[in-house]
Amino acid sequence: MKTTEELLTPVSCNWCTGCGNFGIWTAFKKAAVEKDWNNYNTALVAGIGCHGHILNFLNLTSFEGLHGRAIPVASGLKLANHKLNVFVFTGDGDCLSEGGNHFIHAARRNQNITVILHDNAVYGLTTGQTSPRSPKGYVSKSTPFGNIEEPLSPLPLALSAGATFVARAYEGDIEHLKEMIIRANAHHGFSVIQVLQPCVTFNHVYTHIFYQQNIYKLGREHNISDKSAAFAKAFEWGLNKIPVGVIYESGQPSYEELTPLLKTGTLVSRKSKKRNLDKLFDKLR
Amino acid sequence: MKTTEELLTPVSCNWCTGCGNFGIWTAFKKAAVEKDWNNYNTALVAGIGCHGHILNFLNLTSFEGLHGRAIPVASGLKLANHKLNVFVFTGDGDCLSEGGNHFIHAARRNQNITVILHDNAVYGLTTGQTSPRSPKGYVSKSTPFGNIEEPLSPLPLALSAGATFVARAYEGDIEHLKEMIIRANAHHGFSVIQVLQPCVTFNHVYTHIFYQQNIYKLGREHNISDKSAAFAKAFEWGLNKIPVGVIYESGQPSYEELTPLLKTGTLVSRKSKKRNLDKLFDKLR
Amino acid sequence: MSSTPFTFSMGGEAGYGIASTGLSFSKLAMRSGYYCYTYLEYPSLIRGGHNVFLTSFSRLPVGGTYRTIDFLVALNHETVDRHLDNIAKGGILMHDGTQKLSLPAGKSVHYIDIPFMGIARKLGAILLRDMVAMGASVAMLGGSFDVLEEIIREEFVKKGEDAIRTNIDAAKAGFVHATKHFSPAIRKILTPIKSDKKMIINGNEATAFGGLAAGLQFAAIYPMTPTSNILHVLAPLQEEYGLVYKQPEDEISAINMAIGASFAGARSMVATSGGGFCLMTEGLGLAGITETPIVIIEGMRGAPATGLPTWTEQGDLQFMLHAHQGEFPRIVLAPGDAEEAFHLTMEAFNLADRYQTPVIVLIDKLICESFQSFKPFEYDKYKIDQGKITYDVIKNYQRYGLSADGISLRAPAGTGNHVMENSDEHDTFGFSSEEIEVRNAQMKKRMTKLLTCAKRESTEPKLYGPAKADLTVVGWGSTKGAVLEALKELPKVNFLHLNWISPFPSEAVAKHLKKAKKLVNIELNYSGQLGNIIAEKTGIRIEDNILKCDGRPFYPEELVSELKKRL
Amino acid sequence: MSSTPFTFSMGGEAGYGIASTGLSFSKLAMRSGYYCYTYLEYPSLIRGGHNVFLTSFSRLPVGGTYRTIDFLVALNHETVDRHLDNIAKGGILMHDGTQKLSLPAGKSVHYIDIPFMGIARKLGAILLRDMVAMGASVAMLGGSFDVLEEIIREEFVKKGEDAIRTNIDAAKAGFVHATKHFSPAIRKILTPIKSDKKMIINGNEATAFGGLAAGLQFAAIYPMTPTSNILHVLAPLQEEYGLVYKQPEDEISAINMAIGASFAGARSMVATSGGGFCLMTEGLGLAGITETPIVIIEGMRGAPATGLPTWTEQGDLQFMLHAHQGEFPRIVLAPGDAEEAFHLTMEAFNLADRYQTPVIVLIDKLICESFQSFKPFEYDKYKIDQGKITYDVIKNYQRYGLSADGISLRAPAGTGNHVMENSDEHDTFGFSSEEIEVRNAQMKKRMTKLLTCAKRESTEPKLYGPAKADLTVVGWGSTKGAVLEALKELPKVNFLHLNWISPFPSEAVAKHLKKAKKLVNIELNYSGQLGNIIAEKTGIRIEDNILKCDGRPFYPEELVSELKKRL
Ligand SMILES: Cc1ncc(C[n+]2csc(CCOP(=O)(O)OP(=O)(O)O)c2C)c(N)n1
Ligand SMILES: Cc1ncc(C[n+]2csc(CCOP(=O)(O)OP(=O)(O)O)c2C)c(N)n1
Ligand code: SF4
Ligand code: SF4
Ligand SMILES: [Mg+2]
Ligand SMILES: [Mg+2]
Repeated sequence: MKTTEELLTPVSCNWCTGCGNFGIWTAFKKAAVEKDWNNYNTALVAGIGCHGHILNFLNLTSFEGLHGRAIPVASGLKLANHKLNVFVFTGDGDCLSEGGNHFIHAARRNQNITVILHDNAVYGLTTGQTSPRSPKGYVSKSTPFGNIEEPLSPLPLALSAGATFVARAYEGDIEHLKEMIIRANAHHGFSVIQVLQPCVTFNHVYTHIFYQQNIYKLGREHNISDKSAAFAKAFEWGLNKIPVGVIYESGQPSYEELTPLLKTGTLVSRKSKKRNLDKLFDKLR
Repeated sequence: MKTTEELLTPVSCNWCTGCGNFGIWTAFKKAAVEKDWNNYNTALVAGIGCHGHILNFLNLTSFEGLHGRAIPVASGLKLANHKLNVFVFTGDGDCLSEGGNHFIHAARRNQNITVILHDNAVYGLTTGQTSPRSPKGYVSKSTPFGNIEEPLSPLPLALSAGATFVARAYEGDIEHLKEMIIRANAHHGFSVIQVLQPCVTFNHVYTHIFYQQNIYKLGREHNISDKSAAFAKAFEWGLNKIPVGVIYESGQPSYEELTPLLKTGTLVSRKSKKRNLDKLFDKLR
Repeated sequence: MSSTPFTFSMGGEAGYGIASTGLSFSKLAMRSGYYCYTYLEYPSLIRGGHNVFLTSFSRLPVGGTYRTIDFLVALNHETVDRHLDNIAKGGILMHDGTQKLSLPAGKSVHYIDIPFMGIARKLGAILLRDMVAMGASVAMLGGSFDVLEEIIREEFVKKGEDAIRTNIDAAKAGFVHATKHFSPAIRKILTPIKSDKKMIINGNEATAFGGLAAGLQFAAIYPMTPTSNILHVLAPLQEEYGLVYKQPEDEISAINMAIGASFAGARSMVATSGGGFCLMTEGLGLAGITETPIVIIEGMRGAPATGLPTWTEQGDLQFMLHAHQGEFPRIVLAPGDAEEAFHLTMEAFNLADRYQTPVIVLIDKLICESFQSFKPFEYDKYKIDQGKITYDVIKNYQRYGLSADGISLRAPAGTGNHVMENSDEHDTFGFSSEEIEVRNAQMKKRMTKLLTCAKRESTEPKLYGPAKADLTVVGWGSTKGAVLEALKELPKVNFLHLNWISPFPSEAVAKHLKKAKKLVNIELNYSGQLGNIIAEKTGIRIEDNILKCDGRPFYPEELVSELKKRL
Repeated sequence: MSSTPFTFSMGGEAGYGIASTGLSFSKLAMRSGYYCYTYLEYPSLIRGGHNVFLTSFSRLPVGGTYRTIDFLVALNHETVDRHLDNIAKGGILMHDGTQKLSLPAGKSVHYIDIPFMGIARKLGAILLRDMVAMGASVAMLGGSFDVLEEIIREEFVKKGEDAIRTNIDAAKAGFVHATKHFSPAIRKILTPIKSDKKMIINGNEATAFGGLAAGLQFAAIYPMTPTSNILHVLAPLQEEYGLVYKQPEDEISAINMAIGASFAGARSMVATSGGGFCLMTEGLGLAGITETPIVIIEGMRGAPATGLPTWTEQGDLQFMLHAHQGEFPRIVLAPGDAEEAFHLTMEAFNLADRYQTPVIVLIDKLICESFQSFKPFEYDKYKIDQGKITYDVIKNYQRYGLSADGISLRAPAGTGNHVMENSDEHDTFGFSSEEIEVRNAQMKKRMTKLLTCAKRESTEPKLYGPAKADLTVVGWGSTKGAVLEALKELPKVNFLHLNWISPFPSEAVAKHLKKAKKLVNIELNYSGQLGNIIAEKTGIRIEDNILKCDGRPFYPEELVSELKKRL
């Protein structure tokens, strides 16, 4: 698209005022304009949650799937047409709870898709229950006496499973997030960006101020091809030490690159056609 | 149980001759006799696969569940009666493919159950398809041109998710495996043992000989409470460098220990009884 | 209509607490001596959409929500756009003139202009707007400010004295303003009257309480509209009532956890909606073949897929009967309102234990989230019955021993017995087996339990209204309320309401249908699923249907007019 | 029975390749000019259980497996224990005397003692045992060793010349031994005859090939008996035929991947069995509401849960019709044999595209894994029809535009159109909407597609046998073969076979049933599910049922005797 206006739809944005999803939306639109993502070259998939509403606000081809199942839809879409830029918008509940299995397996397969994880550390759309990202002790309707589980760290999980690009960004820093989205998309293989996204309505721990005070940008000293350094940074979390930026990137070939059939073009570029079975029938004698 | 004979059932063992499941069975029986695991204090849960048949050969209370779903059954069982030693017998397909989500979440919750992962790097019972543990290049009915996916490493995954005890053992070393089973069970929290289990019928890469030649025991120099060392060892795999032994153990309280209600006894020890709702109804005025 | 309740409604944008204002208003009506029914409409958004509540109240019990509004409070434009047409002739529309809502002239509606916004702003917070409106409304209805004050006090007790004060002030300001400026228009419709003790409850609470009464010990619930509130009720009560609530990673885990807990002997349940139930279908059959008692609460909403997440529908009925491959005994109950939800949930736990099989309690958004007032539920007679269970060591114990009624002796894990439960077909001990005789015996044993259940339990539908009628309405589940409201106007119509779906009371239904002069089937779905089941089970096809699946409930008025056409 | 095929069978412990021996034997029979049907029985174990194959062959097509065995080869004790009773009077039992199987005296069975083990051991490998037995059997049946040699050569070509040689030697040794010692007992029953060109195929292959012919581009299949073989067929053909087969992490992923691929415009399918289908139920409705074409192959097996993994059943029929919450159009086809599976799978892809909705092809273990010989399938007339699809940029494109037939213009992702597919209820553009009018329009649009389908496609059941009969058998799916075999003996019985289940051909079925003198419904399940559906759809309840759900198929003999009772 040429302008952010072209990316708008007739549907008006209905997130809560101050919601961190606005930053993600803005950064994505900017990236889309910068890279000219359009209805020929791009498709979006989202899960169910506040995050998923984003598809209604973007004039780009999209599929709103089931809660937790955005990634496999994106996997199939990418295999069928690997020329498309495929983005997944997913939530921490969607991606890490309901859809945890798909997340690790897409990472393992190293499919060339970009997962934008709207991490608000809460189940927003179902009115604020504790999510796998909520901190220990977190009080919500589902954990009125405080959460007794350790939060799940999505990036070490992705690294363990085989992701080849992992990054973290804060939605409030739109330029940085935009850069991350562009870099993740440029990467050949599975990329995930954990976007720190305040939910102003339900999460009063991970607020805008919390992130503004506690994030820091990874600098040159961080070697993004060193996996154990990556693990260390990916696990890092707490007061004044939430690193943002690219945490790991490596250059293995993607699943699509390794699939022999796709070397000569996309699957859908060979239109579906009736096949002759003579050879196969001959073997059945 | 007092003797391994007491542990037998009328059903005769039907694994292929030479199958690595025999070693797991034997080691488990030995551990059960040594620790007197019996029908008062122990319950087993298994998934579906060759591994799951083990329940038919053990005279211990057990539940054979669905493919991929042994862990949540064990989770519920443990929460209801946390005095029971709860063991899960699962396969690499069962645990890491179909059941991957439960595996990471049970690890995260740090529930005090022991997962015995029969890792034969293949789907045995469905006649030999590639599993998430099969090596890259692996040729099978499902990957006739060679597997293009990287195998999943279960132990780093468990560590990333929050497991507090991870170990690896080769089924051929029965004494060692028995020790691992006993230690895992003694641990207060989520424990997983990746058991290297040759499938003599379908996996001709990870054979008995392969493991005998390539495993080594972790010695004193490995600090089991050092998480980054643990990651390094958990990822280690290849010629002459497959470490076996306890890779990581840490002492966080288990989920059951953190659940306030369970401090005073098991859930089932308070028999189900009719409750009075007066107080609740009063609030509805 | 003479016996028609008075319907009060308030609408505004989401995020302003319309739902809790609705509950407060209902409590006020109730404490003033009235029965009420409060229905909520909101979109699947946290903010920005349109929210509305409708409370119909009367001296007599009210079972459904009316479409015709007697008194509407519009907090925004959308309320006017969407609901003006529903205001009764001579009804009241309260609004804030400074918002300049476009109020069509020529409508026979009394406009009451209250400066909500101005008053709220003066008191320090726009959010107080609803409270101002509430105070003004109570005044216009001749209600008691003391009762309102008491309710506000209770509602804000956790937020501290300051919050209580500001809210009372806001309500008071509205009350005073209305009394001062509109006293001639006041209708003495909420004046406190003497009446029986009542309570107000929605289906989610009723279900959760039913579980509590029945000795529920373990609940695994992944949030999903419209049943999330069940977990919100149970979670804080865990310690006091001695149960464990666990939020699982997904619904597959939920049902498998519940099965595991039940295997250990705990009374266990899950709750979800259609999408989550899809993920439970495999576990459902696991409970069936392993004969593990579990209770499943399924709250229907607009479908398929994500569908209409916050709207009601009765589209999952046939799915409940056939979910999972092959066949096993399942019990399906379909309460008609919160009170039935309470009783049938209690019963569900006994049934699950008695027949060692999964029991589904099928409700919908309308039941789950609508508040209805009832006399306090009577559950003295309820007794926990765990069925054939032992905690002793039994010689040669056989988990799946054969018996005439199909029910085997259950021993939980940890009792010293070698208990084996198995998802593979199995012999009487639980060991896997594929032999013809074993298979046939176990299959028959399991299916016999359903026959036993049909024999022992009273599954008959209930006939409301006159025994002889010109028209018999047939329905199930949540349509009960609206139909009963409609019947108040139609003395020659009766209503056959089913709340047991499996085992299906074929004979009783057939008997009633054959007696009927004229039949009409009423359902909130596209194809008339109960009608399909009746045809399957009795051979009787009810040709005439009143169906709807736009997410909205049936309204008594629309049913009256539909049914009148048939008389 | 005069026209009864000859039934040859061989049994032994699992892991000895009984299945592939069965296929070789069938090929031999076929190349000698006979039609055959080969049925396999094995437990859900890799080794240690009992395996058996039964091949019934005849000059005429054979559609099912007979229980009565004319010639049994027993490679172990269990074969004798389990199958001796099924040997025909005067039949042959070939065994190895050195194994000392307990062969009851007094049975009118000819015992042929061949030292399989000794001969195999002499040739260097016990595993050659089956080959020795095969050679001996061919000799005893008067078959041609040349044909056998040719088949062995082909089968072992990948294993190299050595393997070919040893196996041929083993077969030869058995052949020679039998000819030498038992020539008087030889029956000239496999003597090569001239006949039409034939092929032998099982349902899994037929389904996979149907997909290939129909231009299948993407298949995501998680292994599960009895359909795993579909993936085994497709995976090696990927490159040559230009499709992608992906083994997903689970069945949830499988169906969602297929939906994603279809969204991009690829013809996509999944295959599974009941348990995996449970996990797909949520995705099924996703395809329904998003109107994404996909083909689902569901191979039934003994249920519920893990059940009887390697045995057959028809227990999932009603589940297929009602899986997923709410309602959407679904097409359900139930082929009666491999040939129908081929054609209906091809058709399924066109239907999925034409009606933009999921199509289920329902088969079972019997169809999936039994080998049947047919004339080469005729598919010249098949044309790919992608329905209303565009690859152009359409101004103001609306994915869910309204139309009289309910079908909208589909544009795949990447075509330059803003295509939005949505699991939430949506407007014509695909944007989420909860408005009454939008909901009603979309719901109606989707459901109209099923009516359109019913109108445009020929869904009628097929009547086999005489138009007028004393007894009409009603059935669906895989019972076809056994019933048709039985009908050969029963000239006054006809058979109404359904292979379209949704949209259900209610009128056509009702017409046939009303004409019938006497009806009996035949199914491999506990409660007679087709009977239930017929009652639901037509109001006609077939009171008489022949049901079975012990994992075994119907045998023509048992049907003949059951049906005769009714004449
Ligand atoms: C199978 C299923 N289970 C549950 C739900 C209900 N549900 C909708 S959104 C949601 C969680 C949302 O959390 P998250 O993914 O973090 O998204 P957020 O709203 O925070 O952006 C849930 C549980 C559903 N739609 N489908
Ligand atoms: C839902 C479901 N999908 C698929 C299957 C078929 N199935 C049975 S066992 C198995 C895989 C077994 O692999 P693994 O877990 O590694 O066990 P192994 O046999 O190797 O011990 C599969 C796919 C099933 N039973 N249920
Ligand atoms: S609930 Fe939270 S995540 Fe959802 S829109 Fe509101 S602020 Fe955003
Ligand atoms: S197939 Fe492999 S895992 Fe299964 S029993 Fe045989 S050797 Fe063991
Ligand atoms: Mg979230
Ligand atoms: Mg395995």
